[in-house]
Amino acid sequence: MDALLLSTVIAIPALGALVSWCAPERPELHKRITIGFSVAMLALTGILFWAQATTATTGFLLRERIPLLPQWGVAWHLGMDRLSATMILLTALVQFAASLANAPKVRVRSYHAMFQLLFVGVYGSFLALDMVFFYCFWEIMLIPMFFLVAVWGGDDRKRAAVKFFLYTMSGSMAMLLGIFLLNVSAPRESVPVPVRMEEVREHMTTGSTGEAILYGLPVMTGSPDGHQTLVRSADVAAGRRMPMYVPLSRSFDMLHWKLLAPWWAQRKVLGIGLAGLCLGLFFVGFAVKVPSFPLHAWLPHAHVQAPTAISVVLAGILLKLGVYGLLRVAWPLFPGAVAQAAPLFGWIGTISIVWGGLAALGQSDLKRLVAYSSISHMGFCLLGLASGTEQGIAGATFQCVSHGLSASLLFLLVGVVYDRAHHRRVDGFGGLAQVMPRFSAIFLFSALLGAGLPGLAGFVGELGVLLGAWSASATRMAGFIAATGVILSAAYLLWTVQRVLYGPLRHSEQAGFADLTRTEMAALLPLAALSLLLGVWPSLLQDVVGPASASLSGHMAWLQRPW
Amino acid sequence: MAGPDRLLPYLAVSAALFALGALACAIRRNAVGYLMGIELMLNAANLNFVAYGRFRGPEAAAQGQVATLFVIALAAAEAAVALGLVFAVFRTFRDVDLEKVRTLHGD
Amino acid sequence: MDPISLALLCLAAPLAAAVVGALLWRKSRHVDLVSIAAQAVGAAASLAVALGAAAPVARSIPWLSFPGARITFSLGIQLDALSVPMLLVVQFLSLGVLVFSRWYLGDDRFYGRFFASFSFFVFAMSMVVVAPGLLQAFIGWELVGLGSYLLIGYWHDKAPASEDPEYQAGKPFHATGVNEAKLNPAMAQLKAFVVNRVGDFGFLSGLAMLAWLVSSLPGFTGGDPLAWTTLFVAAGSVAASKVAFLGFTGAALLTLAGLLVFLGAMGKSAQFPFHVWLPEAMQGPTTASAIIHAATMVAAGVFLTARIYPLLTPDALVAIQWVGAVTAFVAATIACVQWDYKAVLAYSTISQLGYMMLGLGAGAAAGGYGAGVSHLYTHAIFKCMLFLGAASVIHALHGVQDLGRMGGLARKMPFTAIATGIGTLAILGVPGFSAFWSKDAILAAAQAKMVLAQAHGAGVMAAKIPWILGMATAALTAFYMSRQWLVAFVGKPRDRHLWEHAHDPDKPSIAVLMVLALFSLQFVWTGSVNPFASGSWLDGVLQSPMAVGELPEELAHHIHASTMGWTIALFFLGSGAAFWLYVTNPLRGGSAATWLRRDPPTNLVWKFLANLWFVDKALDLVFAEGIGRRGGELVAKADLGSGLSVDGTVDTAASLVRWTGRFANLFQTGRSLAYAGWTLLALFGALALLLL
Amino acid sequence: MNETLLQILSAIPVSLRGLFPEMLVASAICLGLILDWTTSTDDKRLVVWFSAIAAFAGILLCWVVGVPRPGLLVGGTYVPDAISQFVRLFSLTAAFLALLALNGSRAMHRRAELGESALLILSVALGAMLLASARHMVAMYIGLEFLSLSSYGLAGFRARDPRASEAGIRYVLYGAVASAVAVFGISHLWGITGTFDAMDIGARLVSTPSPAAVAAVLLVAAAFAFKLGLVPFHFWSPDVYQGCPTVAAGFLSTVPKSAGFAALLHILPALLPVALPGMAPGKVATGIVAMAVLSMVVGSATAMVQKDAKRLLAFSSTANSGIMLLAASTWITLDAVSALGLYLIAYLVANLGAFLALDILSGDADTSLANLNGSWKRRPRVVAALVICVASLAGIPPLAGFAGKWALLSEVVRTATEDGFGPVLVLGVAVALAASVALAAAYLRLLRATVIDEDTAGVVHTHVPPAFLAEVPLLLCAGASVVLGAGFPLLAVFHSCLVGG
Repeated sequence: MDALLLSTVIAIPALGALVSWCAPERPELHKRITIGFSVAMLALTGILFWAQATTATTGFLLRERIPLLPQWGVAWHLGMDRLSATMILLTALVQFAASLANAPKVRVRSYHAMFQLLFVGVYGSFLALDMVFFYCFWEIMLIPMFFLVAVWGGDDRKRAAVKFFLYTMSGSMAMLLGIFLLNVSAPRESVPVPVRMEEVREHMTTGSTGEAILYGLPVMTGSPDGHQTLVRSADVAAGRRMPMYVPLSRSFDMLHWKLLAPWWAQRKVLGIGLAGLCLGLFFVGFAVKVPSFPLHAWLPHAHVQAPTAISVVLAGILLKLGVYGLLRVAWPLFPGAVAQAAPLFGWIGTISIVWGGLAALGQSDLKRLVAYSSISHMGFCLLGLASGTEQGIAGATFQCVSHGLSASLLFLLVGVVYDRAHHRRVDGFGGLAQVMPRFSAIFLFSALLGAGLPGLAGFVGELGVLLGAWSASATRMAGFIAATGVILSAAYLLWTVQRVLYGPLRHSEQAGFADLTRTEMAALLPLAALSLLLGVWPSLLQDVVGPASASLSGHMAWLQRPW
Repeated sequence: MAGPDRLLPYLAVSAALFALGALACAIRRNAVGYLMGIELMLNAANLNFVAYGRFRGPEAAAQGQVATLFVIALAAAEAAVALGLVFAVFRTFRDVDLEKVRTLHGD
Repeated sequence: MDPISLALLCLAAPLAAAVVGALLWRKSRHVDLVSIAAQAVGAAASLAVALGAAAPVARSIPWLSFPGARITFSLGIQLDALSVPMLLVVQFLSLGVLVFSRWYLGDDRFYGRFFASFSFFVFAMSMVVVAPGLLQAFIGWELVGLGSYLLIGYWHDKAPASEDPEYQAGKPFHATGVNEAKLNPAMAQLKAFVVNRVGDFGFLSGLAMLAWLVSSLPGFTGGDPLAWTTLFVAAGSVAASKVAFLGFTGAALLTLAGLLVFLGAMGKSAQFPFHVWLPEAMQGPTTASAIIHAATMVAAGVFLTARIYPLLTPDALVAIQWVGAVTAFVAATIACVQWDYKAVLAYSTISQLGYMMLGLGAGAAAGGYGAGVSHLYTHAIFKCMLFLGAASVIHALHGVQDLGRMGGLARKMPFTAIATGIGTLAILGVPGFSAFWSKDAILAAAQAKMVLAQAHGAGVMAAKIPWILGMATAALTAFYMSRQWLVAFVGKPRDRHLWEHAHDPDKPSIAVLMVLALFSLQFVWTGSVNPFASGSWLDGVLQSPMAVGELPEELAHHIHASTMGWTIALFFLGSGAAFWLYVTNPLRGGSAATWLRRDPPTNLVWKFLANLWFVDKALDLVFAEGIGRRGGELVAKADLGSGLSVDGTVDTAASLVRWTGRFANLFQTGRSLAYAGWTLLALFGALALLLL
Repeated sequence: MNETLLQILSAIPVSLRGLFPEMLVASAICLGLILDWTTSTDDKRLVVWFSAIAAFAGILLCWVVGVPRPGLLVGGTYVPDAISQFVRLFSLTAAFLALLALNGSRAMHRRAELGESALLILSVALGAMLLASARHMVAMYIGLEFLSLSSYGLAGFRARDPRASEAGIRYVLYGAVASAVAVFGISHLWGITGTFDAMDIGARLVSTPSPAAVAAVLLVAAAFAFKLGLVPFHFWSPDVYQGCPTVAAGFLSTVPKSAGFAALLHILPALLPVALPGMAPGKVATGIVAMAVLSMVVGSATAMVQKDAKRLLAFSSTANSGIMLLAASTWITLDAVSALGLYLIAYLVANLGAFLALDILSGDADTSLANLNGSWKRRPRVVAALVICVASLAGIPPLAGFAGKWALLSEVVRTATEDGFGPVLVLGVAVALAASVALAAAYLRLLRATVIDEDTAGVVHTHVPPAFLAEVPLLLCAGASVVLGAGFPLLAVFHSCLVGG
């Protein structure tokens, strides 16, 4: 029944891009098209998420694999597990909100086509399980994003767009080299590699003769060199402990690459440890997107210059791709190297938190302030991942979602005032609470969400990250310092609230500002409601992604154990 | 067997010719002079062919001389094209001073 | 209904009222009735809980779980000797204050919003009180912070004091220790929240640390590592364990964790040097201040400290006692020179909170636990009453808070004068009034600790100085509280016009005042009319959660007697001084206002105190202006500025490439000769390289 | 039909059968010349059509003949193999596209030289084919000269156009030096080894190593380096591209490359083992990598600072040659050669497409970036095609350029990690990746001018009715750039051909 369902997820935005490209140059028509498609995506991803969340399996609910270049082991391989399901649902939410935001009035055809094309890359990256296609989708985002910023952005848009492009592409090039190195270091003909029993139990399927099959590979037992016998899935389900192996050979299959983790750990290339080298390369590639200090300098430019909707997408989704990449690729493949580099990563995260927070305090432009707050918040994700503990990883995942919501809210709100005042200077406002009560309420709400107030989603992520950081000796000190982030975030966000919303009405012309329109409410309220819901009842999400985090931390712990 | 029976002098001469030709190509502002430099270099090659052939026995000699003929022919063709372009340049620039023909250059 | 669901009602009713209020306050003023009704329900429920309370009961539901780590944090309700009375106090005081506020706020422009925010606060506060574990405590903790934020910023559209003519007029009488440009509700709410966040940084870290310590214990078999029960049981084995952090290990680690959590308590309970936010918080509605910044929320810090008492090692207690003592003393000295009616009360609150910490810090062995907690309850009531009195005074004088323009109000507003008088006597610890029982217990505990220290021959100084500071504070308290009452209510009116229109509040409000006054009397608490009788019907409630050896009977009696002597003497000293200075003198001619400025004893001391020990200024300079503004700008520049910034460095790298290109471009001269020359040169160079 | 054709062909002596395509094109050129003389200036398009058809016929013929069996032709002078077959198809396709474009090009509108230019394009293709299948050194030299001379003509044939004639003369003077150097080297190689057979030379040199041979090899290599526009033999390319007609520039930036690499691949196996007596092959590879790195760095960095679109593309082609040279340095594994083939095709369609787009967009004005501003308003379809081609050049998936880059670099990395001389090559790949970032920066300037910037005042664009005919080859290129994104299977095809041939 679910044949090519995931391909459909990617195909719909592509179709949308095509439709927008062909439709006549009429703004309102295009807006309707875009909204229509985003609603469709919302429905589809919602169903998928619900299906995934309500199944017992913690593995992949849906997987499609069409071999394309067998001799290179390249395949059209998509898969949705709990992590991907969460991410694509978040994407659809943000896409919906962004499609409601004010869109440019010039060159609308191209704008909306590019907008949709961007999401082809996003959904693709979240679903791809083949390294070639993962990289392709990752790169596809570049061109539309470049044009979206460079054509419809602010005054300094071109420089910002180029900066974004070059930063991201440099990262991608590092990742590409990593991919090459891994591919050529993989075993040329199949070798048995030990596999974790829990992994088998979570992800196995049963073959025709009752043998256990993991990611399309037969699971064997026996000594790696001696004779091998097939493992029966019943035994695994029954929990019989035995050494298990899967035969692995050269391919671009991300799942096989994960299983190859013990192999990577032992390889050397040019005298350097392969795992360490590739972890470095992949980390650069993903850290640019996250973005973490010191690779973040593109973000303030891009955010400030991009049109509202694009800032929302950028902060709400594209930054999450970096974390997703670390979760999906870097961490599973090189657990040993990650464990060794954990203090470094932890401190990078903490520095991002503190640096971003302080920089946000020093901003006079609302959008740039929010941009720096993003850097600060995403630092928590890196810290949590660095800890390698379940709490940390779960926290990081949760933080992705909550920051997706809070950043989208804040950027939409900044867009709202910009539409009315045509400037974004913090000192150019004051006392808006008297003229725009609804706006002010949601603004305060979003600020508190960003400041990690308990009862809102922002708190859960930070809590998980801090718990995780404290439980791992490598990141304990970093976690201690990172907690100052709660002071900084409260300071810069509520200080902004105080300067923009409160005090006497400083600028008489602002007395005439209209409060939020229906459309704006429609964009804002779902996000706000969801972040409240997730804050009060975090299990809604945690029970979905929790097992995934547990499995990843288990995987990492297993591989650091000598075998 | 006329002439000295040692190869090296011929090679030395051809090397000298080649060097002179190269030098001409680096300093002759006049396009025609430049082309002459190229002719020198080509003839250095021809001299090699003949000389090597002379000292490598009969069938080698034949090979060398044939090669020489080819080179001469191609040199002629090259010169023809080159002079044609020189004329074209002269028609537009009223000059064949290479230092004066430089509307195309990096900015 | 079973106690749990009753307690749940105490949370649910205010929350429902808050939601309704938040949605409807613009449309209708009657949300006040909703809040009051809900509060009545809550109060009734809490009473039922208190009456039905037998053995401690607890119930909780999972909230956030990490299956792999076998950790499940849960929320719920725990009713025991500590939480039930506190719940009672919170719910009933809130009811009274809500009733009072209807009159006080009258026809304010934000009328409805007050009640919505207030109900939300009550919900959050109750959540802290009934918390079954540290995590829920923290959640409620932050939410009461939000409630306080909303209520401090109630009049968020006010301009800073520097632009407020009325403030400028009364300026000479005001403390000069604060930056007027930053003195408005909007700024005050921000300051309150951020300062509290500094404490909460400690709380959160301590929380995470404890979660780590407990869940990493071999004995941990899953569940909520932060539930009180688990936590207190684990504390011992943590102290014994070998885990280390920053070189701390075992008991030292536990001390660190306890102090980190206590940092949060310091923020909420405005302990020195976190006290700076509380006086500015007085810009909220006075009735809000009565409940939040006097009775309950600020006491939450004390409550939390009492809660985690089993976690606190002796070392931690020493630190706590010192913090309390210093806070009590500093605040009391500042209160002596305040001319703003509410400011005096604010500093007295800080000082009293310091007392409570001083008591708790004395340790269970010295009876400090019971003393601190009992003072928490008594103080909550009389301080709430004092603030309501302040509310009626300020309302009567049309918003004037300047003591310098009051005087002789007793004749115009007798009920207020009586209530406030009782409150004052109570806070002074006059026999027969509530604090005589609780405050003396604290001082006794301090003394007892000193005695014990002498017995052990260790840390005598560490125990003596807090006791001395406590005694000094008692004298100062007597001085400034009497001064306030005398200046405001007796003597000649200094501003006749204001005085003419002064009047008591309406009947319900008076009733509230009277009930509170009743509960400020000692026998209500001790159960006997003889003020000197020891023991109280609350003693059972006030047992420390840890079994400890009590002091020998006669020693305890001796200490009690001596303390009593001291306090009574100090009362006469302080109040006498106040009477002499502020009642007798003015009657000898001279315009009161003129010389009231020249505050005795000497101008220098006055300046120092009026500048609030320069603490506010220093903190503002270092943190708000320094780290906040300058630091922010600096980092912003270091990040995006041109040149040696993060961004600039990358640009420089890029421009290096560009310069390479420019250089290579220099060879594209369009000169055929040069091209051939360069090429041949390269060629011959390569040849040479190979051949030679 | 093939059968009958083959029967006809079988009449021709076996030893020539492998050269049918060359012969076809050659005869087409002769007929074309006659046709050109007999047609008036107004219907020179006839000649263009004729040449285009000839090119297409040549392509078909190549298909029919198929990959030539290995066998000596003309007494071992020519040995057509898979590589030369590739070059045939490559250059004839390029010629076909270029000729179509030439027909629609406004720059060439109603020009007397239209016919000659068409024939020159054909003969450049022929030269490439000859060079690619030559094995006798002199034949190789002839092919080189054939290619070069017609290129000079193509660059400078536009008489009364000062820029064109200057481009022509710069090209010819510089090229003449290169070929003179080459033939001098050949003479020495022959003298030392006594054979003209590229395959033999290696063997002979092994028996009698001599430093002079080193010099000779270097001199021969210089000529190919010149054709590939590698640093330091690249000086001519920006000036020539800028000066000569845009379509011709596009053609010249691709076809000679394929031939040059073919020749390089033919002589490298023979020469490399002995190029440096007593040295490990790694050292030679190091030398080649050094040249490649130099080309990538200089090319990409210089492309970043150009103000003229064609100069920009010229430097980018230098950088691309550098990247391709990496493949040559991997000791000619068959996979590397296949990857190189894919890269070349991708480069052909993308680069030619970019030039064709520029030809349409710049109209009568020159191709300075400023003149291209606001193109998106005038010719959206063309700009869209340009964006695709440029993105493909920048190696953005899922376009052809990406496939080529992926195939080539991953193959290089594989060789690097599995064979001895790894670090150098990995360094080369790292530089290649860095260079592609710099190149992307350069291409972005092109996109910025055409897609983003508004029309700059002052530049007058004579608006002509958009000739769809001119866009056809461009759209073909763009389409190919998209389709070839899935071009990986071609690698297998090439590989099997190489094994068979």
